Amino acid sequence: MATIETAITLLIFVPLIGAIACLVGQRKILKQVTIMTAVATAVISLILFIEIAGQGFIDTRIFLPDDLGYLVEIFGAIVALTFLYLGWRTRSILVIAFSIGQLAVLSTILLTPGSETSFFLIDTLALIMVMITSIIGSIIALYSLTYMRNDPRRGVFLAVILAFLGIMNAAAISNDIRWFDVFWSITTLFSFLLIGHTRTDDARAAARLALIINTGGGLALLLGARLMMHYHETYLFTDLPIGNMTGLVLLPLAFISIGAFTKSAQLPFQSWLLDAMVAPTPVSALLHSSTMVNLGVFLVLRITPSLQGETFFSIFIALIGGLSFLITSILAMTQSNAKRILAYSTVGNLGLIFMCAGIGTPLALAAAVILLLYHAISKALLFLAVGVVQEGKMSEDIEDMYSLRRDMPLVTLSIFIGIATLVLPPFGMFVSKWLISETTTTFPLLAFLLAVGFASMVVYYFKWLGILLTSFTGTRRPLREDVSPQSYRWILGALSAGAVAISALVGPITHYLISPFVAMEYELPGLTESLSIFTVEGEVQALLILFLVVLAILIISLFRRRSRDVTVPYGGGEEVIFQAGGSYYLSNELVTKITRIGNLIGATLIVILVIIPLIMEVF
Amino acid sequence: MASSEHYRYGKIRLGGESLNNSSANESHKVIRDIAVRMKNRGVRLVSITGRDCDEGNIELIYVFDEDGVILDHRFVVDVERELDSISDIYSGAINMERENIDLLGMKFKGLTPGLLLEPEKSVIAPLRKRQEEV
Amino acid sequence: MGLLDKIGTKSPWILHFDTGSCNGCDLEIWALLTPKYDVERFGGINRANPKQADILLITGPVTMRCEDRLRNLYEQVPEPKLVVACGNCASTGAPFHNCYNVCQGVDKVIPVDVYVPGCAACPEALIDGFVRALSLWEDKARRRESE
Amino acid sequence: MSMLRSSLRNLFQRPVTTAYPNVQADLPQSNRGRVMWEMSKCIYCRRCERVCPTNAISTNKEAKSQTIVRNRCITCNACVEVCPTQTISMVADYSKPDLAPTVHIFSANLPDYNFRVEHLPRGSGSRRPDEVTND
Amino acid sequence: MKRPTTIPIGPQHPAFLEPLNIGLELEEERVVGATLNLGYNHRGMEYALALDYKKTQYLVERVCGICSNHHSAAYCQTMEDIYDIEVPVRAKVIRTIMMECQRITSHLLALGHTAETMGYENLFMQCFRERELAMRLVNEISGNRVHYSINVIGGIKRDMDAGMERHTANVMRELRPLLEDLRDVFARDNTLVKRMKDVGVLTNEQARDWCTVGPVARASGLPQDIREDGFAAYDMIDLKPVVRDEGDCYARTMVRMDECLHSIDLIEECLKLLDEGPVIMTVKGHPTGEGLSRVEAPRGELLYHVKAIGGLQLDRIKIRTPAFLNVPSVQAMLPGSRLADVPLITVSVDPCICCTDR
Amino acid sequence: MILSSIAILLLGPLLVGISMGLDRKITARLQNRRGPPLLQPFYDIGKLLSKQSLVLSDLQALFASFSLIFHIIAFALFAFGGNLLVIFFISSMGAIFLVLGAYSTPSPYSHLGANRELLAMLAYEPILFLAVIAIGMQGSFLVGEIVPGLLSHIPLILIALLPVLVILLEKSPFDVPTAHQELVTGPYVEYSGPYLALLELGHWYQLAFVYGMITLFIWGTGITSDIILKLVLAFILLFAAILIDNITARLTRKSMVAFMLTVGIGLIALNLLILYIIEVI
Ligand code: SF4
Ligand code: SF4
Ligand code: SF4
Ligand code: SF4
Ligand code: SF4
Ligand code: SF4
Ligand code: SF4
Ligand code: SF4
Repeated sequence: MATIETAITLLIFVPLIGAIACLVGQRKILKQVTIMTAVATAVISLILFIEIAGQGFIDTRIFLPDDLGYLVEIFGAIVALTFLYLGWRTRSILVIAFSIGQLAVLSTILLTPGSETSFFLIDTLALIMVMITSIIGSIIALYSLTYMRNDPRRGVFLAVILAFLGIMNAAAISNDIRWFDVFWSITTLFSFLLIGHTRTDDARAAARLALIINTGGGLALLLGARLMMHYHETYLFTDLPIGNMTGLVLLPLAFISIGAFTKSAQLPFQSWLLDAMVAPTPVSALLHSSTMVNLGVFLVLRITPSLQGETFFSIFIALIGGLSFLITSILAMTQSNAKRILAYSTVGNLGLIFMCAGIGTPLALAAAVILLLYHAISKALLFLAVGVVQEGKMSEDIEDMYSLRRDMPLVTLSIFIGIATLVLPPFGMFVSKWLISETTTTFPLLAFLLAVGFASMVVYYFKWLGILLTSFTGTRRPLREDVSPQSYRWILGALSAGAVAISALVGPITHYLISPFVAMEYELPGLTESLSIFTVEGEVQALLILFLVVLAILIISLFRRRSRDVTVPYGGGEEVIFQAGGSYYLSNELVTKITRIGNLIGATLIVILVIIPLIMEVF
Repeated sequence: MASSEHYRYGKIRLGGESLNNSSANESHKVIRDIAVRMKNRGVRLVSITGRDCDEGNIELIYVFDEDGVILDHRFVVDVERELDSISDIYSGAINMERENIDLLGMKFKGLTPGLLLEPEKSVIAPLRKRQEEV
Repeated sequence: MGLLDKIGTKSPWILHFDTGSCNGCDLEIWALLTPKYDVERFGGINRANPKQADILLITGPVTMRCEDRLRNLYEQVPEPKLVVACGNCASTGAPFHNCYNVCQGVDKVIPVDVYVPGCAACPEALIDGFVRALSLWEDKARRRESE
Repeated sequence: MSMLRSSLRNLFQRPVTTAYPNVQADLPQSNRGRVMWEMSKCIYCRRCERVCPTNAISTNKEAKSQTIVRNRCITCNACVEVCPTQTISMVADYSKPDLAPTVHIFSANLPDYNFRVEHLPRGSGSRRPDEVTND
Repeated sequence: MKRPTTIPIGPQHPAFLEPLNIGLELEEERVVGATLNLGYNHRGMEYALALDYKKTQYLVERVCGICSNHHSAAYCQTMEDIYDIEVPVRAKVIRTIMMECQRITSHLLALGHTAETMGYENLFMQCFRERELAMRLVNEISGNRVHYSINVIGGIKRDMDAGMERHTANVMRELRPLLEDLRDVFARDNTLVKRMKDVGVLTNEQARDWCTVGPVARASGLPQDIREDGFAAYDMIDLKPVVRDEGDCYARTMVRMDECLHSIDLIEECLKLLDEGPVIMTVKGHPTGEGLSRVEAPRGELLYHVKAIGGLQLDRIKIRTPAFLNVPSVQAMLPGSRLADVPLITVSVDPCICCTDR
Repeated sequence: MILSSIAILLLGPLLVGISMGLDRKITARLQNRRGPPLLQPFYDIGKLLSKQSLVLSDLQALFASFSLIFHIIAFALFAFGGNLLVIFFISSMGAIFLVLGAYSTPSPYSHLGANRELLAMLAYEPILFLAVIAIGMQGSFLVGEIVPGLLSHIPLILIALLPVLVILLEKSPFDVPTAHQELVTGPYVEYSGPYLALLELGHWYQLAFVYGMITLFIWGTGITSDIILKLVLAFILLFAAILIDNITARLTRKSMVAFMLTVGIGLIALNLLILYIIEVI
């Protein structure tokens, strides 16, 4: 027990200390500090994992002293005041309004303290979040060390990144919504700082938008917290009643969900995340794809058990998620900027998780957690790879990546692995895709959203991959030396290896990590059976392998016996000077139109989400 | 102006304005005016025929068709001279002029050779009468 | 492999390229694709793609501009490949023997296997040429093996 | 929808496809297919040689022969018309493909309408027939 | 950032019978730039044909195998103009019959080809199946399927006998319902109409500007049919030019379809005009003078301009073919169209490169 | 056991090959021609295997093999009663590798073809996916456990599968990716000889899966009647596809996607709605 507590404390404070060191320390020590902090955080999280695994993945609770509650509220107030200041600085009435609202709600929360002792909860979901933050986050921190090497304000940047890791870890284990809210708000602040880091006009505007939407979300979350106290008389997620709620008691959950939607940039709040792509790539990788935005889905996953049995309400959460997935998948096809494509796909994947949470069956929940985990690592990999391309080619546009295979083989391989793990069977994401699809039989309307969404996903990923793999040189010429810095190669290599490894381990991971979480919520055992792939009947596996071996021999012999001769591309007899452009299918006007329609439906759904409890109450 | 006669089967009297006098090389200047006038009248451009008439001169025959009536304008010009193109007046004229560039080695302003002949392989100006053939 | 080569003769895919003909023979080649003559009886389809063609039906005396293009296409065809010069102008350039811009026959540019006479070569002659060319297939394949 | 009707009608109809080469080619009697010489009539006036637009014919008075490159003849019928002695006639047939351009040599030493078959060397298509016979 | 895709279409391409090249620039499968490259089929015939005016009457058919007969007819007309002779009526009528037969074969080819570019393989096959009837007929009349070699200076060299006249009438009777069926399909088939309507519009203004002729011009509302001038036997029969004014691929296709049917009318009329009489008159001496003559080939006005200077060799023979004017007009139609429509638009002007390039 | 398994794995493409031969024969007859022999598709494959290997890039060859392997796995899983969803996803990977292979060459035709192939996938995958979901809703996703009754419950879905078949068989009006007269053969342009054979075989296995899915809709009482009914149903759909091919022109990519995503999905939605209403009543 003690090990776990120590590890957790360290996971929160080591990054924070590292951050302070970065801020106050000399420029020279930046590198050492960052590396040490990052490695330490990663190692501690591994120790934590081993410890918990050793204990058989049972939940751990770390109780906190009661008076800390007030401290947290005050801390929250300070953050809200900061927002107020920032609202004034950025001339944003909305931010000012939201932060004043936050202050008001905070004060009422102060007046109605919770009855029980609050505690940190480390269940497998929290563990997964902590692992993602600590390991992927650390890797990204190391990456930023190289990426930001020429930035004069590198110290601040690294400090914020490191501090963010600590805060994220803290948020992941918070069981008390008041605590959770404070960490949540801090991540909003950090995100504002990091998006605006480059201080260009675009960056400022994007940071301001992010601030507006996220402070609004923060307000919704606080409102939810206050109402939770009002209706359920608790601030603890674990104390929420499980299932069979109806009427106004759902209202706090509605507000909490809205908060989650803003953080995870679901429709109609997605614009901040897309604009945030102007931030340096590590920021996109860390905050806007693999960790911070996960807070939203994490929050909803925390409250889903309470929604059991109340399909009419939770289905709207699923619908918002499904809609976000569909619309962003379609829009991602129309983009040529790689980071924007990834941003859209992030929103879409988070949407899928929301959808699962909304469906709320055990299978769906398992799918959601699998998705959370695998998406984080693959997306981080993709973002980092794009960052390297951006450095090498001075462009993030996929059309500038023709034949990247020749110029940057390793990066191309990383992107290939990233996409493969996101889409191809038998990798991890595929399993969740499969489970999600199966769960939609309970609510076929969602299957329609998925059908088009999945197909679009295939289109935009493989269109891009195809461009990377185009060969200009014929086949015999050696690939060029990869020019990217050594550190990038290590990082991309490690992440790729990690992505493949955990994909291969999808079975055990599901069994040990995800089933317990789902089982805890549902007290259902036999989930693992349906998850073992390819074991429809025992022989199939053997047979397949046999067949593949025969085939492989056949193909190899085919390749061997005849030397392959290289020819020229077909051009009707003319010599081909290859120049291809991408395909984006929809005009800009249509993109705007679809976005607008999506936003409209999303907003309507959200309004309905709030109204439903009221209506239920009336009838 | 050009003399003309109605087209009855197979019988067209050619012999429009033939400006092959001493000021021949200047005469082609009017072609743009003629083309504009024709275009405004809705007259169709039928053909621009070139014919080598020895001594480095080319006879250019602009053939128009006004409601079935053939109008022809003839100019005798020096091969070496760069001529005005009427391809901005009749878009269809561009290939007719380029054809003359290729086959007779003429020059038109703003037009390039290579419509029909393959550079570096084909005979240059094949329709020009060569000394030994005359 | 012998079996596969034998099978090959049952599936000759066509590439038709006009290198400056008068269209007469091209039309007759198209007539081969259509109900009356239907070369698909022999498994022949107009693939129109050198990469996937086995038998090249070339028409025309090869104009200067087509010369390199013809060579380009020929080189894209995987072995074993058969070339049929369809019509008089493709075999000897005859109808255009006084023309200044032609190479006078396909065999000046690429090796030709079968020469189909006629101006225009009538569909029956083209079918004969086609079948004749197929009879050379196994020979060609064997020669390739031994190389 | 009339395409649907005609397609279905086709399905139950006999295909119009000929069975050629398993059956005889179905050529009209009037077909201009191949020029043939009845050499016993020839007076070697060379009119046919001169009139031929593609130089397919070469007349050899000494050898008493008429040589025709099948792959040059465009079956225009001009030689048939110009021949003063009706030596030449057109038959409703067509020249057969071969592995090289085909040359037929009619000679007074052979029975009428009979000919010797020779081939132009490949790649020599543009050469005139008289050059060939000299080989 | 959106870069254009460049793609060379042709010279060898399944959609085209002949070698022409269009350098396309595409954005999103939409054409933003199209350069038409010709010259793949330039043999130099104007030079070769001027060498011997007698041999030319046969060789001139090799300018184009689709409208070979129109070429030899136009050439012979020009020469007759220079000789200043009038050919016998029967020769004129038979020339007209052959020209109209060839128009049917040519238009059916164009129609089939149009269907083929839209992937309508069955319709392509049907067009060619019906075309075989006409091909058989011309083979029976002239002795060759493609190059009839029937026109000579002074008339025609192969007469039709009574049996052949009856046979021709029969074939026409057989052909008419078949073509009417085809017309039905072209006019009404949903997918076809959807593909052709409002695609590749050539406005009346553009049609004039690009000097287009024949069906292309007539589909754009230019009532221009050289047959109205009454060469050959056209002044003796009731000609009704087909004119439409949409200017799109549909209009061009329908003009050809209707002309096919009209050709049957004309042939039937001609058959009635066939009186006994000579079909050829002899000409004496080498020609001297300048002649210009036009015929309406399937693709439009075909113009021959000959300058003869006495002797076998001609001073200049100028062949202004219809495709030479029509083909470049695709440059006006392609920009803004979809890639899928490029073959359709190109084929809808009935490109004939062998006569464009000569 | 292993022998019989291999036999089943070979039987699938064998039947598909014969169906392709039948397709060409019927098409020819609809066009009033004689057409090729029934075994023509096998001759084609044999011929392709015997040709020289010409490639533009090594990846091309690799991806062709991947495509085949994924299609085989998909069909194998199907033949042994696997999970339809998994089979669907794996089968779509086969199609993806075809696209990647096409993209890996510096050829504009190939690239445009690949773009269009992706778009075709965008058009037909949702239908297939929804069909799989709808089948799953009737009981089980496991092929081995699917019970009779699909045809009476979800007949409209069978109809929605018809345009999918049309796309997969590369028939007009939806032969957009391979559009012969536009893109020569689209994504296949740069493939020749043995590699084309690999892709073609992969395509057969893909079709085997789709035909297999179609046969799930009907069940006979005994094994013989079962097989006969299944073959008849597959043939009816094939014949419908051929007929459609022969009475339509090719439409554009936009109309293909629009049609599939409205009419195709609409049919499925309608069917599910009816089922739902019946259930509620
Ligand atoms: S013989 Fe010459 S003109 Fe005729 S099809 Fe062959 S190549 Fe073309
Ligand atoms: S579909 Fe292709 S192969 Fe078949 S006839 Fe048309 S162009 Fe030729
Ligand atoms: S052989 Fe004759 S018909 Fe054939 S393409 Fe050549 S010139 Fe034309
Ligand atoms: S053509 Fe006249 S001159 Fe010459 S050989 Fe014959 S008969 Fe004598
Ligand atoms: S009349 Fe005829 S054969 Fe005699 S020289 Fe003149 S062209 Fe030659
Ligand atoms: S038919 Fe014509 S081409 Fe043939 S040999 Fe006689 S004159 Fe020459
Ligand atoms: S024209 Fe007649 S007679 Fe004179 S050489 Fe020729 S075949 Fe003999
Ligand atoms: S335009 Fe060309 S193809 Fe058409 S009829 Fe005239 S010569 Fe023949």
